[in-house]
Amino acid sequence: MSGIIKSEPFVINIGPQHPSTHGVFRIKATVDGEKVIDAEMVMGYLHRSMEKLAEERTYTQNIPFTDRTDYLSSMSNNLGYCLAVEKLAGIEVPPRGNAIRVIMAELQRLASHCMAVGAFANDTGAWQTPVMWAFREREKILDIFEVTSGARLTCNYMRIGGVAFDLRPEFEPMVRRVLREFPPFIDEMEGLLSGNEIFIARTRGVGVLSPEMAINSSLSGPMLRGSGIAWDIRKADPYCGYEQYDFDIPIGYNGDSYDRFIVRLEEMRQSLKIIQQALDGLPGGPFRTEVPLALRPPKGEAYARIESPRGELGYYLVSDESPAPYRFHIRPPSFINLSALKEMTVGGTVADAIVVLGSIDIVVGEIDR
Amino acid sequence: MTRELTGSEAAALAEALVPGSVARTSETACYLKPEMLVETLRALRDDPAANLVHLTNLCGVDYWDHFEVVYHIQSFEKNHLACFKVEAWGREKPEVPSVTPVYHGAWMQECEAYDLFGIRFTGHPNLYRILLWEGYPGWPLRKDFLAMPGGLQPGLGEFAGVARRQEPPVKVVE
Amino acid sequence: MEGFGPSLAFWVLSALTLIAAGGVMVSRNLLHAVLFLILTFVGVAGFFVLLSADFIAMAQVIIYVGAIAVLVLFAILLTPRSGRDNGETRWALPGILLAVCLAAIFLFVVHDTAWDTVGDAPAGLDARALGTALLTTWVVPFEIASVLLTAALVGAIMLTRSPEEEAEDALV
Amino acid sequence: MTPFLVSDKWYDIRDLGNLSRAILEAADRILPFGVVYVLAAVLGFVASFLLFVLPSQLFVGVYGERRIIGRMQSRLGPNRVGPFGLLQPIADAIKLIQKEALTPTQADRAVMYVAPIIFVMPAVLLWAVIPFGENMVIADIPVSLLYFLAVSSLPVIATFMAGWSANNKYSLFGAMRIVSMAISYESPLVLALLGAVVVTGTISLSGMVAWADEFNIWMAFVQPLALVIYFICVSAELNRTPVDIAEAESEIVAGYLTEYSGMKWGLFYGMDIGYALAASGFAVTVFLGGWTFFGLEQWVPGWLIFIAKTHLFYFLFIWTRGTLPRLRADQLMAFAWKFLLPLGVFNLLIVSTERMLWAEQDYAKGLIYLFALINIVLSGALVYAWARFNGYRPERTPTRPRLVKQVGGYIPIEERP
Repeated sequence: MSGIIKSEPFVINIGPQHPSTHGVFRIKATVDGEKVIDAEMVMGYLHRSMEKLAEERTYTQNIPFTDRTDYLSSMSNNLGYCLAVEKLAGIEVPPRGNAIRVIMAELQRLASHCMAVGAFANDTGAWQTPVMWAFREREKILDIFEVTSGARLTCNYMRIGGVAFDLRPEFEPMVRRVLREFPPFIDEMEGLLSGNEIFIARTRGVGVLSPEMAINSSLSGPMLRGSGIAWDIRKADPYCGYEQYDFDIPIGYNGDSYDRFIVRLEEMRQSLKIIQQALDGLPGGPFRTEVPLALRPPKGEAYARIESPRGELGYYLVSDESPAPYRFHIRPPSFINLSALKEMTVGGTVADAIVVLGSIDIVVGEIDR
Repeated sequence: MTRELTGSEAAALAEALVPGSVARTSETACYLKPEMLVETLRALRDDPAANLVHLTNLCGVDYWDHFEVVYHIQSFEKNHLACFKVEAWGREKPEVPSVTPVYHGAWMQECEAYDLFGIRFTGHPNLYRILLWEGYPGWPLRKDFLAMPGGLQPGLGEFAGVARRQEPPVKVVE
Repeated sequence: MEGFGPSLAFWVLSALTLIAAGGVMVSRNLLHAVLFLILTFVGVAGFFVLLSADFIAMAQVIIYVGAIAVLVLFAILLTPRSGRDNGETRWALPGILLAVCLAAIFLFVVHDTAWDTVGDAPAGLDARALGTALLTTWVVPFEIASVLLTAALVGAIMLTRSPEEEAEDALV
Repeated sequence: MTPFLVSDKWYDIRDLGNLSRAILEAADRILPFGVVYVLAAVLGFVASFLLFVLPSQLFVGVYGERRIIGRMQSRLGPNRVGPFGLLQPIADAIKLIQKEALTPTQADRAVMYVAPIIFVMPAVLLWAVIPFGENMVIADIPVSLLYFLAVSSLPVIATFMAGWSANNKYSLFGAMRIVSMAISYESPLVLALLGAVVVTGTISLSGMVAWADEFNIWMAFVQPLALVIYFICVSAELNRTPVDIAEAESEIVAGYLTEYSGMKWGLFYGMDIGYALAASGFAVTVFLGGWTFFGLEQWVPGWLIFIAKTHLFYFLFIWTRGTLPRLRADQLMAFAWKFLLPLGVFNLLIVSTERMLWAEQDYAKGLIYLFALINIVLSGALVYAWARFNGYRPERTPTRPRLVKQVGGYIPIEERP
């Protein structure tokens, strides 16, 4: 038909205000009929210049900023920043602090993947049901965060040298409840979506990313693992004592949206495994090394990274012996995961572009910072 | 555990593949010559021993008299991470060759560095201000952007027991 | 056609159909013309109902409104030239000539026909009788009607072709 | 032939048709000729609006659907306004009426204003031919099945007008999708219904109910495939969720509704539910025996049975909406042309053959049960065989990802289990 019927390409703005951009993000798509022939990203609607602001505040004062970058996984962001400062200043964290950090980071991964999986199913057109189910489970984790840190979303819980507060007595039963109730939920989601013919038809073969392209585009996290590359910073460059825990890295087959989805589901199972081990072997002792309020790390630079739910979250800090970082740079996973968006969307339809965007799992606060 | 290559180790790798590409080394980083940057990185990416395939992080740093562009590149198979740096002198129009032909993932990070530091990446396919709008006055992450007279930093001066930053080594053109 | 209700319905439908038909001619916007055309079709279907020809009326709506008009709308959406207005073309003069000829024929027919009032609808209109009628007595008109749909489809595609493509085809 | 009235008593409450008939006949004696038809039409319109459109749209659609979907999504649904939130639809309506109905500057104002009106009319008109009890049909015309098809093709025009006139690209996408969908799904829909027509030998909906009553079997058993095709096609035409590509909210925001607000939007929203209910009523009449229930209608008013069946069928729409993701536009078109249409043709072929055999046996009552059995088996076999023929194979790839212990580079896909 395409040879006979001629249509004019026109530009359609997916975003900034669009139900599927999960924030203020815009794809300027040139479409020919329903087919996307060019896609250009427009971002920066949420730019707050955090990197500049951080240069004016002390190292401890900067921790709340990191909450606000990736607001769906504030614990991980806190952790990455604190690790960078500890690496810069050479601070050791006590074992209890490390174990608490691991539990928190993995709980955060569960919460974030709940959101990612639910919102992705919503983008494929499942009318709100998966996202509501995912929210129901996420609530339980947010309750744990509230009990522990006093906040649900922007926790501000990690500190340089450990964590802010010790665990409360309610904490362990709540986590045990999550450990008990999560596996049935994951199985349920898997049964609801992974085997659903329509879901497979919508996601399989959509937004295929070859392993070469995935590596060359600097992708990380589930995007990279979906393409069949075994890479996880928790295994490759263990921090906070991840080397003591036994877990597997799930990797996909051919790097389409479906693979990224099942990788996220499996990562939730592995996270539960890690939480179980960390909770069983939770050491006693202090939870924080005392550090001066106006910390002055020695001159130098440090790049520390963690495996955040969206991929490699790196913090590059340069110190000039003043109490504020000389340079504070975030390597945001969702920003860099977008660099292959054009390659993935061009050639598909508009509906496919939405599915691809959902499978990247962007958080606009992190893209724009 | 990822092995973080020291500056001299990274320099040895680079020097073995492209002789004369290293300008100097520091403890953590290897400074490459800008004119040989793309060639060196391509060689490092394709060489099985170096195998630096994944450009993890790219960012700019303002050191008052010069800019540095920092590249953190890692290998999946060897599990090591190397830090390369390139210096760009001059505040008016700092220029660094773009590594987009080697690492496709660099294009957005280079756009960001251009947007916030004003470092021009020559050879970039589409260098535009990715976060701010076209025509935004100035480059926000430069140290002299909205600086107070006398090098006073807003905010920090009011923090108890904190000394002011040192005077900039280069006189800032207001 | 007796009694107050049917008379009223006839005049209302006449006005509607004529105004809509006029709208097809005078509206400059191609899409408005099609929408007026749909209204005309619906009005004509109303006439069939008044004549107790329920089946024809329903067929009129299904085929003309449900299929042909939708096809034309589809073609308009796909055509790059849908923005053009429905203004003067070089076909205006032949069109007027054709219309005058057609009007003359119609007037002739109207004048010569003995206008009997139509009786009630055939009592037992069931599917079997209809099918038998369509596939034995009226098989030729029935097939011609299906050709009409094909013609509409082809016409819809032709509408979307650009002049360059037409020139390419002419060379072949 | 069934008797004209269930009983001669106009106050027999089993059948509302008696009452209205008595009123109209009394009026016919007083009023001049013809006026009673106008009166009947007005009464029918008002009655069907009050009886079906208003309560269905407000309570079954807005309240019931939201409560049931809320249940499916493990939340409560509306429960604040009035007892159990029952007054929520009224609160919504008041809110929508108060809202400003915006019209974009560059929009085609006239078409944009007319579109919701054109959308509402057929939703009410559809109820004219559906029998919701013995003799309880507003217009018992002999071609009521065709009437239903004709009237239900009108909302496509209205939604197209809405999408095109708004001068919004998302709306234009919605308009384009709905027009292509109407072209694609009309043919399998008509083919499926043709099967029912061939078996019953009538194109009157009352005749179909009478047939089901006479042979004590539902058309759904005689032609399960036709019911499935009808359900899929009508979901597509009505933009229900698994196939709601014309107003896909996650892709093209709300399609043709993007620029509508206030009560103009409310009309579209409410009438969407009205159409779904009308389609359910039609399906019940054609496929599920209408107001009969194997003799139960002797004891219970027929319209009660009909309403119960309609709402149970409507539950299917709610269910699919609450559970399934959406198909892509091209997949949907391919499904219609490559799958549903050939299946409809096969189904028609089988049904016609059976009808011929049946006619030779002088329409023996027992034979239809045999045909029903054969058709149920054949339908499954046909769907399976045609899917195989089209190259469809169920997914064999494991839905679990591979698990590795060690990091490293790319791990090639070995033999899949």
